[in-house]
Amino acid sequence: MESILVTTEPFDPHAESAALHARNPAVGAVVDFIGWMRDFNEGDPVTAMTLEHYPGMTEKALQRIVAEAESRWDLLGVRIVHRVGELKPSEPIVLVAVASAHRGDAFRACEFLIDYLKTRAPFWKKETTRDGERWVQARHSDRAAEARWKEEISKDTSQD
Amino acid sequence: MESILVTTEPFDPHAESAALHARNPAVGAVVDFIGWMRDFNEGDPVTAMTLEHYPGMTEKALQRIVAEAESRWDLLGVRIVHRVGELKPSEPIVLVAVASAHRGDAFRACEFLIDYLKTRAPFWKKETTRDGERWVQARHSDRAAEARWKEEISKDTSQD
Amino acid sequence: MNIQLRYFASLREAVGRDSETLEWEPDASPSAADVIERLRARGGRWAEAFAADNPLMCAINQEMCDPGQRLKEGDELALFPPVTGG
Amino acid sequence: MNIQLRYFASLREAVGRDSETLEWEPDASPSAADVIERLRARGGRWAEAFAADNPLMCAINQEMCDPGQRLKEGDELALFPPVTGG
Repeated sequence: MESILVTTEPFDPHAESAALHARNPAVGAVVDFIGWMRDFNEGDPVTAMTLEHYPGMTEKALQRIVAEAESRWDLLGVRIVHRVGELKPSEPIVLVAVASAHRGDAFRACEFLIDYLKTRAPFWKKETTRDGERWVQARHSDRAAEARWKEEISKDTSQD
Repeated sequence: MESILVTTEPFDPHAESAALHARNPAVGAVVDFIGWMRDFNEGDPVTAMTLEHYPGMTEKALQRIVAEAESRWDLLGVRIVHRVGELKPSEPIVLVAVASAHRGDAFRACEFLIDYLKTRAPFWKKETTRDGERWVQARHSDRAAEARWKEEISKDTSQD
Repeated sequence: MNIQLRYFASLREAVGRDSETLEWEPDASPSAADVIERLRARGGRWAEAFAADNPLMCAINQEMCDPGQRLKEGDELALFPPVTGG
Repeated sequence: MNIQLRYFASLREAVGRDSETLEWEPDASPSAADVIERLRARGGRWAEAFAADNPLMCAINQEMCDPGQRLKEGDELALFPPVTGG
């Protein structure tokens, strides 16, 4: 199984996470992040969403992020699935599943991966409300979440 | 669905997490921690495990931990399932699933819940190796993980 | 007064029982530590199970407690090694 | 020299196309910012799409880049708004 999948088809995040564990009985901890499409955003009901991406670059960007996580923590497996194209409310948008022997590494790596994906991987969301379509704006909190990891990296380095 | 289940029967952590999301289309983020039984511990192959607990206190301790998490973060749902009795390798021991509108709260609460469960909920593991049965020893890293949250609590308080 | 005692996991195996009722002088309010001290004084497997360097946790009426916490008539005191669930 | 341009998401809609080939003076090595400046100079919807207060990201050959990074013959420069996946 490749660790990264970008797909126009609906996917089952739970089956993906189960597969990650099933291949390795040394796995003691799995942390999943599942991003679900909400039926509400910025105060408005949302009835549909279209996810655009940059084919080619998307896969490269995700592979780079996974390689970075694997170099920082002891991981036994990573699976990222990201939906593109048209979605309906309550469908999964993204799964980031991380398997490790112990839980600390799995938690750190999973949150790092989704924080970086949110700011470094070329996906764009457009949502449909009763007033028509609109592009979702980038959130400052996502930038702040990414910046946090950079501070941690420079801390790690200065402690070496 | 009660948010806490202690069970002697095998359970499907993925179905439990899916159910948590399915009840609420406002859920944007789910973070799952799944603890799996490993086939190896402290350098020895492990063929079976028995989980003892303190019926009554177990449920109370978990409810208290969940209430604490719900008071600290904005959560839309929590599900904890913990296996007791006899287990085989590659079976799930515990699921902690947390649903929220956004991911930061879900990550924080999920890790808090499992850190507290590991040090405050009355479960004890006994594993079978080729040399016989042995009780699993508490890990210093689990105490350290719990202590970290206490520091954060006192930080939160001093900033109020 | 009576105190309901419960033992779990390796401690249960070490003392060879999972529960007992302990009689205590009336009108006393012993702490969990006082009870442990008396159990240790039984000697033999009890002295070993409650040796000072054996890490131990306790709960009164199913709530984790400090060893200094005091008991009253009918309380349930549970004694057990550090927990290892999850 | 030729530069392959790609536009995504709201920027693609604003300029009304998803790609084009931009000719540049031979032997020059313009930065991504130089290219953006020339696109802005087209005026109209281009001036609006590339207005200085419009946050923009860029990638050269499918790697995120700083606006100061320089291009060479045949490079692919992608321009897009801040990403919002996940």
